[in-house]
Amino acid sequence: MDSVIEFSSALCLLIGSFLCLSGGVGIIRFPDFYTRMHAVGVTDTLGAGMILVGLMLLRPENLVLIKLIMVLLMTLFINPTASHALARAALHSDLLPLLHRKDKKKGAESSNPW
Amino acid sequence: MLSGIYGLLSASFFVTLDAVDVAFTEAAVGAGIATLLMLVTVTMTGRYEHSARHKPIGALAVVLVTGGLLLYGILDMPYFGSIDAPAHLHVAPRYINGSMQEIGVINIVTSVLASYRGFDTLGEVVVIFTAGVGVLALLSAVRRPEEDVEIDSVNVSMHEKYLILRVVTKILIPFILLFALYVQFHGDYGPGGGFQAGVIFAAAIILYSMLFGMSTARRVISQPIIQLLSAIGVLVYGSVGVVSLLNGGNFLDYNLLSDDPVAGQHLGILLVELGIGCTVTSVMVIIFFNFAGRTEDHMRNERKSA
Amino acid sequence: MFLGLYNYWIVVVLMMIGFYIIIAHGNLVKKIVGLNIFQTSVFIFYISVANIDGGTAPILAEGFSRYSNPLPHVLILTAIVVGIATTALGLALAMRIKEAYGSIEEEEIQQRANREC
Amino acid sequence: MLIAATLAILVVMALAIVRGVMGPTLYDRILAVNMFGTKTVLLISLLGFVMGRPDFLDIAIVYALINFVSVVAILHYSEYSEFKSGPGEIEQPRKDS
Repeated sequence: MDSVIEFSSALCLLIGSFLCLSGGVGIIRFPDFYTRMHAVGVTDTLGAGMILVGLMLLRPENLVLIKLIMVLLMTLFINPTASHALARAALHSDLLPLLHRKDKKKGAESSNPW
Repeated sequence: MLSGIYGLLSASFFVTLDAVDVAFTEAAVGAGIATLLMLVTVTMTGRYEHSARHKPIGALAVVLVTGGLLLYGILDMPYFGSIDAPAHLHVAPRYINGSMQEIGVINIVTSVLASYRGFDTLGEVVVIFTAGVGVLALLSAVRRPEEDVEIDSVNVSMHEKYLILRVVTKILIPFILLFALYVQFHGDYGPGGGFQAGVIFAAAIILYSMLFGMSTARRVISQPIIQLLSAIGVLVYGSVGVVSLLNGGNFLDYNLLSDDPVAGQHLGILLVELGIGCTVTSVMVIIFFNFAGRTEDHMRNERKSA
Repeated sequence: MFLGLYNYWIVVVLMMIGFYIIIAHGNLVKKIVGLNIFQTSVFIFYISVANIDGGTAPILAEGFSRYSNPLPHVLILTAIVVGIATTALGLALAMRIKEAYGSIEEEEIQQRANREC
Repeated sequence: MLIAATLAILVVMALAIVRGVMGPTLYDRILAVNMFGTKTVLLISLLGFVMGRPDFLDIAIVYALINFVSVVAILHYSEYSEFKSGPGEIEQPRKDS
């Protein structure tokens, strides 16, 4: 039983770090703000959740467990809200997504130096 | 010119160096409030600087020379993490060994802060209070009371803009306040205490006033009361000292507050932390309200003149 | 020899960055940012002095016998909060200067002050 | 496993800083700061477990909160005009990305 829990904790941590890493690659590689936002917004929440669940499975004492749950709830609440607010503010300030730009092909190709 | 990352980074740095309490404060203060104040100021003063640096070469020379001298001085310092460094040999072992018997508090930082070096901390609290007074003197403006209609119109426009943020914030704020109380009163057993709790309290109030408008917030949190509270915090701290004087001990000698010295210490630390929390919260709120109010007035005037 | 002292290297580099910003920039807000960086380098200095090999956070717990030095932690904890209070005061001054002179660049303020008197 | 996860988070934090410094528009920077904040929360909770003192979680909670407050603050104040277009060069968000 112990080894099952340990294994699942390690698995959660692994998935979480993989998601975070892919988010990190996303924020660098994607061509415009909204795609970057997508990469980060999606992976951040799930990755953070996975890592926190992985930590919970390590069976800490009660108070620590409660705090972990608090952190998890906060990330679940705050992350999507912040992403929403950010996207909304960007859209309202006339920052258009790549698709709506006239020079979209040029922009997509030349925007990314790497 | 925009970068709040710095505060975040230095806090995680402190965690790795075992300084939990410091990381806590830096997290709340350096990353939160400092960035916020910088933002408000930058909103008013403009984001870009226009003049080029005046004398880069001269400045660079001075900096390099000073840096070289400091590096030379560093060579005599004890190695990083060495146990027998002079800093660890004098009072620190006494604090670490004596904290449990003399004060009965697990968190040594709290016991040193509030009890062993209580007089220092009183001074710091007075400094914070003075800074609050200074900001009030510099930035507080006499403003006419806003009419209900105005507040309502601002409210409606903000409601559309921040609908989702508002809903989430309404859920979050009670938790933030609860957490601040936990930090305030759990300081004896874990990282925390009056300074941190005060900043978290203030952060909750600031969040509210940003999303629901300054005028609404001004109505919810009355300015005179906040100003009174900042003074009361200092007074609570000082009067704990005076009470121990009257009981025949030294200033801030908590042993005499109760029959049992350890219970007296507990009571003293609790009261003192409460005073610190009061002062820090209200000074931070005063600072933010005055900054934000000033900026809003400035913006309004510019819009009128334009 | 140098590796054992790397924490102080970081401190000095940070401190000099802050110092350079304070001297070389005319923008008052930037000067305050520089002061903040300078301040943080001092914080890091104290905290790294407090660190002990194999030590842990100074909260008594079972199973640990060696703790970091709590005294610098206390000093820096209060210094951070005092630091933000003084920073706020500095920024408030900068705002008043902007209102009075319409600028926060040192040279422009100087010019305007000269013109007025 | 804990240490591997910590290292991964550190790498991601470095990437976020790169985007924060490069970020052509203001919003890219805010995004990077936000991401950096959530990663710091994770880093602190992981570090607490790595070092065997999970008391540090309080700091992680504070971080989550403060991060939210600062993102809201940046968004709130970036709507004033002076914030975006100061004197001197004005950032053109549409040209580059």
